[in-house]
Amino acid sequence: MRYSGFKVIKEALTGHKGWKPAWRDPVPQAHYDIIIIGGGGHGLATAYYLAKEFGGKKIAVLEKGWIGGGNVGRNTTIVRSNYLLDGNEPFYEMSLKLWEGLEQDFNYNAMVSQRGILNLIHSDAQRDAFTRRGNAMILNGADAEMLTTGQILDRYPFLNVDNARFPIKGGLAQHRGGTVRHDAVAWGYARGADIRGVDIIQNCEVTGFRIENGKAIGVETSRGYIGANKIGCAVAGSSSRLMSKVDMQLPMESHVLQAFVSEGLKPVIPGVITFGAGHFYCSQSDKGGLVFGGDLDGYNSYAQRGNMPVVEDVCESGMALMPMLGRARLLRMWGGVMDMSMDGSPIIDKTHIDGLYFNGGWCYGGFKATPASGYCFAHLLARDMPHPNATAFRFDRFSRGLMIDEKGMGNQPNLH
Amino acid sequence: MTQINRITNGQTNPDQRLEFTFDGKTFYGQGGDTLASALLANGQRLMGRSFKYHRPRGPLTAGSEEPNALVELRTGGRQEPNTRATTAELYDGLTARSQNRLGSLKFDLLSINDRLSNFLTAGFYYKTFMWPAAFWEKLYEPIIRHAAGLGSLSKIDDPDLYDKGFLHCDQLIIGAGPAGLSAALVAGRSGAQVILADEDFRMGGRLNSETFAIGDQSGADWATATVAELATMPNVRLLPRTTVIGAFDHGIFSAVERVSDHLAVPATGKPRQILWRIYAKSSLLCAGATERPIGFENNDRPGIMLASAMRTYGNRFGVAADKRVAIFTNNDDGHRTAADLHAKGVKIAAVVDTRPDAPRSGDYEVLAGAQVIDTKGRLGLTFAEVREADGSARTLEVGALGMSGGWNPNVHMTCHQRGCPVWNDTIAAFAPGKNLPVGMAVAGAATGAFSTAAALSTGAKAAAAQLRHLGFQPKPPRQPKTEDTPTNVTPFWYVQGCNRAWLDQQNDVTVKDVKLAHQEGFRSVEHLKRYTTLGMATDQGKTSNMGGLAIMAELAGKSIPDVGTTIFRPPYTPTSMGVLAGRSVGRDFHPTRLTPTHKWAEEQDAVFVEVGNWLRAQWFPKSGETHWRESVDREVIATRNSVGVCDVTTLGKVDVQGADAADFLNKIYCNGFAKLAVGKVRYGLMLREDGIAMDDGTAARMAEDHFVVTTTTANALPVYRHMEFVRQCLYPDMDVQLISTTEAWAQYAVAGPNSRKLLEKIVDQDISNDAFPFMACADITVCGGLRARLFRISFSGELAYEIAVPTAYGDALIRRIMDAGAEFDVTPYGTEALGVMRIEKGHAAGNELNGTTTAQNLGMGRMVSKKKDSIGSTLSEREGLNRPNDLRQIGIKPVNPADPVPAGGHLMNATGPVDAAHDQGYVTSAAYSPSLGHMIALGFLKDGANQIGKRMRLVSPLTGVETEIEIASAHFIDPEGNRLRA
Amino acid sequence: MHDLKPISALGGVSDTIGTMTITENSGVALASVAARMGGEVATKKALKKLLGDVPGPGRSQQHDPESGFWMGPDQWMIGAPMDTHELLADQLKTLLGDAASVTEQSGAWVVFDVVGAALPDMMERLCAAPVRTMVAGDTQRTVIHHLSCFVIRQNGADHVRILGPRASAGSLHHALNGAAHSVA
Amino acid sequence: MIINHPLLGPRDASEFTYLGDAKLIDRPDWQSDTAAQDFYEYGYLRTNPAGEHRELWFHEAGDRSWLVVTRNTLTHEISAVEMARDVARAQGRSK
Repeated sequence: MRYSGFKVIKEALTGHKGWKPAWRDPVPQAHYDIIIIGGGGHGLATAYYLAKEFGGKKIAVLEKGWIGGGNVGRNTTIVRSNYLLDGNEPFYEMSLKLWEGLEQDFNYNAMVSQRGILNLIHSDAQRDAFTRRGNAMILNGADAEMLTTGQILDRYPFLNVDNARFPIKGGLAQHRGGTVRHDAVAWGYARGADIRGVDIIQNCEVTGFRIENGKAIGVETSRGYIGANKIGCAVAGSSSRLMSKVDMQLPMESHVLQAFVSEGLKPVIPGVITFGAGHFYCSQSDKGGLVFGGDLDGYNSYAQRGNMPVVEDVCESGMALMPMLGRARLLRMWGGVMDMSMDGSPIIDKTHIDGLYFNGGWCYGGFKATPASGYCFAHLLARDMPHPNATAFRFDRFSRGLMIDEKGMGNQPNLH
Repeated sequence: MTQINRITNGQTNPDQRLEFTFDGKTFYGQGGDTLASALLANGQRLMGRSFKYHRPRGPLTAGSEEPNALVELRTGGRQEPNTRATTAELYDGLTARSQNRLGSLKFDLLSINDRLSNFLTAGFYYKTFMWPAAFWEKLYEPIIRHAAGLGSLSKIDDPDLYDKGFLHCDQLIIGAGPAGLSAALVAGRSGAQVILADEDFRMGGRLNSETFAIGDQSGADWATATVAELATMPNVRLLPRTTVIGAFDHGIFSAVERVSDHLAVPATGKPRQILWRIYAKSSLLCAGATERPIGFENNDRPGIMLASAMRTYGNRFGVAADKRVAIFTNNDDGHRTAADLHAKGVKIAAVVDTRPDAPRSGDYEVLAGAQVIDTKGRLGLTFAEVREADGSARTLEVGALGMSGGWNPNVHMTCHQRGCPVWNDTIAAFAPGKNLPVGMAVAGAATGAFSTAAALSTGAKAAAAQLRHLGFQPKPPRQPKTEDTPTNVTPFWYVQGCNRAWLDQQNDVTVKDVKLAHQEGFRSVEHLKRYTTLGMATDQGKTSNMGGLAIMAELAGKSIPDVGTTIFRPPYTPTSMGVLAGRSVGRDFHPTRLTPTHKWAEEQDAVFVEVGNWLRAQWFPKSGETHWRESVDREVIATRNSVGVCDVTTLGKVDVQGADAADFLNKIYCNGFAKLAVGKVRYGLMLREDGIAMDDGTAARMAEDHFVVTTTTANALPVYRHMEFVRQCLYPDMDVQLISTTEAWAQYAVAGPNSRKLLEKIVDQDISNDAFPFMACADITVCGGLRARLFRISFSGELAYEIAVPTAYGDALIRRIMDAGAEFDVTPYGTEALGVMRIEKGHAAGNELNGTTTAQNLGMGRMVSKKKDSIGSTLSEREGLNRPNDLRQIGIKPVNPADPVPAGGHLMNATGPVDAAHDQGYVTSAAYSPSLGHMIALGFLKDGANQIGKRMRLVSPLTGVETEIEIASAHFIDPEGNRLRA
Repeated sequence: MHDLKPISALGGVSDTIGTMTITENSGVALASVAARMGGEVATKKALKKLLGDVPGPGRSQQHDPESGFWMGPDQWMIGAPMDTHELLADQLKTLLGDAASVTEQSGAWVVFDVVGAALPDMMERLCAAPVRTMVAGDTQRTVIHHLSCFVIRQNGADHVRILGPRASAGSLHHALNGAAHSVA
Repeated sequence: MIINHPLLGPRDASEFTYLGDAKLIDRPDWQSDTAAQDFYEYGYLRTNPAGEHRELWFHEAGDRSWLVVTRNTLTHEISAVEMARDVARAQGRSK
């Protein structure tokens, strides 16, 4: 069923009788060509592109709970491609381009809103670093603009300038960045994949892999054994847990990242804004809530909740930047479990087991990467070779000394 | 306007007449009123508009769970959107405005949405607004955004102060209703440290809203007396107006005390609110319960409210919701409201009870087995349509209707660590489950025991049990006689066949929306919430979630517990961001660190710059200098030609002592230190274990067993932490002692050809080149005996020293240096000149040590000793860090001396395309060199060591620069180092 | 003898706010003592002689002229009157020899004496140290307004001494005064 | 969170700085034939358990001790806290 304004009107006039389930609820088949483990954004996107772009047949997505219940529904909805390093920037720019055409592509309004993202600068060293980054973005075909404090205040007149501990000295803007309605991304991909024949199987937890002479041939699940020619794992937050079932140790730790939303407010913050002298980034949703976040709690955790010190730290930064926020109220806080990799960059690669493929280690980058991650993982699964924009995301980069370390923090995951 | 609906005085104070305005109109209320009770007293039922359809709304509740009666309170910088009129304590001069309307509250142009509601069903926006793509940001979204949102921020800085505080207790009691008060009595008398917190400004909870007695006094009087007794106990801390917002790990709670929100303006120097962090050995949740509405057509009109709220307005505030009211209930509790209001002379049109066997509860009509099926009234309820048991229709003319669908225990805090509530059939609601937060127990209505007697006894028992566990000997008192009626409820969620029956009144989620979501396959609770926005409003679903669950259960043919519940997250009620930030705002966001010369530098009109938390002099403008470059160029030239002085105190200093001090430094530095002679300084490069450069600095050997290590300003803390890690975790038996002395010593660089001459006038010892050569260090004295340290090291490349004295003497020393140096025209220089000179000399700094560069990249590959084990040495040998064409640090100068060479620019070959694929390197630091008369820069270039002299392009498309440059040695000045050895 | 004049971080400022008096105490000389490996016993013996007793974890020993508190495992901070003990570090080194490492710390810290009836109310607006239940000599290093400080319960019933990083003396003083105003 | 410091008793976790897996104590021998592989695994691979985790915390705003904390990553429950120096010695580390 195709969605459109006309369809909405027609249904409204005929009692909404015609709406069908957005995706089927199929029984698992005995065998699939490709199984994707994880019904989150990346897993669903992978299945969608496999079916749509790579002629994939007999594809299943196995989700232990309900699709979109993980980080795709627990983030601050920001999309951008303002990365510095060669290993990353082309990939994230590819992702941003996919976002730009996504809704028409999968016929679902995910509210991709290119309201622009702004990284504030508070010191000369920061300006040098952001200049290098902005140039790297442009050289990679992305957009970037260096704004003066005056230009910034024209758009954000409420920023603290006269009483600031760390005065704003400019900012690096990417106007094509913005936000996306996160849940709708999962639902849109799910619906698009379902229409193309992908079986989306919820409440189906993978409990083990079946390996025969070095080749993965299927998975044990809470709904029985399911065979497959190829198995792709995309279970951000649970990667180590899943891969431990084949005795793999991963170069990552799981950390909780909290996110926050305020009560609904009339439009006040036009774009996405990121504080450069503290941990705070913020945008305003179409519903009116200020969606904001900050730093990791900092300790390994699989509990989807955090503690107060980080909440207070984030609000301190928010108030330091926008003193008007004192009168706004924090409505809800929640935590997502991040695969924090050892260099802050992801992995899209084959494993040492034939037929078993891995996608994870997204740190904070997961949501904005969803389309490209799905596309490149689909490429790897379908063609057995990495997509040109994802050649650096390999397991062996650590043993070979080819880290992709945007922040320059080294092998300490909670600093990325 | 008179208070036409003020029937008695309840617990408000008629002698305290408070004037306030709502939408510019003046009203009067009484002390003890909330904004909502005062407006209702004045016959003002209409207080807000709903989020989506802009339906007219009045208060649904009398508490913090209120979805409808949200206002903008106060004005200017104190304007506070989405404030619940039902909890806003009335004060004289209060001003409030209705919100989320286009036009007036009565005539909201956006109420057109209500007419279009059939098109605006759950999730409709996911299915349209997609063509043409560009229209989303330009057309659709702006319209949606401006219709959406509730109240508005002023965009003015919040002028108020917020405090944070820390409390410790044996027992934290959350909620001061009957259960909490009776618990507090037991705990208080046991001598334990007790904190009793309640969100209301008047403790007592439901007792203030009910009429029944406790012993021989009214419930409210018993509460007052109990609070009075507790107030006399030194070990009991009463926190009214305090909401416990969350239960966190290991017995830590956060609570917000609204110290001044009941005042027009906080007293001078006093906070508006306090965020308490409470460390509780045990906690007792006595949060009570919340009544449920019932779903029926148009159940959202002003005047329709929870029966318990109607009772609160009547009993506590002495306000009738209207002169004629009806009750719609599925349980006995609904009848209480009728009885209480009837006793106060309010006309009870009828009690509509869904149960065929409904009891008679008073001298008014009870319609057993009947249902309210629809209502009328554009801006407020006028008629309720009733279907009687026999099917006949009946119209009640009423201005208010109380709904009683049973009660939900307030289990929220039990879920904050992801505990799950369990279904309880007798009360037809979820009650606290097993895995509560550590140290928490629950008592009273929050457990589902709804009678007052149960509250008193469970409160006392639970408190006693916890206290015994903590080693106290509590004595549970004899409980006074009081109301003990059993809960009698027959689940009834919504009237069959209704469509526009509101579940979530703020977000306008109706029964129809839930059915549609189910039809479209959004069948998990999480999907339902996210697709319909049910329970996502500012009331966090306190009155709406259950209804949604019940309907889903019916549609799925499952029981409610099988469908599941939604986990509640902190905060319990929305919390102002101001109080979460506390005092760390504005200039106090982070502490400021001042150098020993700060006072003196201010006298020199220095311009300061933030370096981490430090404030450092950036340059020292002289009169007549109009541009910072003039000052900086002068400082550089003066230093290179004669002598300059710069405060370098901010560099981290670590005192390393012990028999194994040298071996220890051998571990943390990649180059060797074991053989460093006493009285000598050596440059050291520190690697991370992953082989990447971490920090650099110098280590001075003051004695066999004593080194003074310096770090960069930025890395002082992480490097110290790293050194302690190596000491305690890797080499626990090394005899090494560490302590930071960064702030203990004032340290100044004295640089330039005349630096020795200058210092000779101050230092008491011989510092001639022979006695004190390059890289020498010593404990010395200055000015006739003050202990000091002298290091002959040079960042500028000139003959230079760093001299250190105890911080208290820093001010005196800088003044003495300036006096002694007058004959050499000694010039103070700031961080800018420092930066220029280090670039001229090719010294790496923060911009080069950016966390991705190796010793190789920095041209120091040979420093990494292969003869010993040091942190990072093994992993630094990985192939990827040792490729022949790796980046190398180089110098850059413009071919045309007038051209700029901006930092952050990228290096491209002289010809060929300009894109990422052809990127050859980048510029890390750049400056104008007054010594050379043109800009110079440091950068990293592929195979840089072999590119010296090469012509390339420096491009910075971001800033619109493309310059022809030449690759040079990074050592622009005195590459042989003759000057610093002079 | 040199003629350089030392100055304290805030010039010995003293404010009275409500019942609270907050005074910068510029008269304290400080030096840290860390026992060398194998020198633990000798160090403690010497400190016992110097202070009367060796403070354990979370404790300080208030004694004249020298006093001291525990900083970390086998590490103590010793304080004494500046006018008589400006060379405290040297004096301690002489006393301890190779048994311990001694480091001058006088310049690293700003010292505030906080005295007054509202002391517990004020302190609970500043840090997590349980000042209400701390007894004389109890010492806690904790965080005040992002600054790592030592909070020492003095003998006087309503007196704590706070040591904070000297470079941030102004920020710390501002925080102390702010809290005093809140409870005044 | 609250960390029960072996010497100082219960202290707010916000006084501490987190490093990670306590395996970081077991720094490999640089002269072993497998040093390259050993250091790679030491530096980069983590079991990252969903359950009990032994991890390193530094009492930055306290006594500057490194601690080994045994904490459940699902519930955050802390079952043991030890001085890292003692742990290191017990695991045979010396000079």
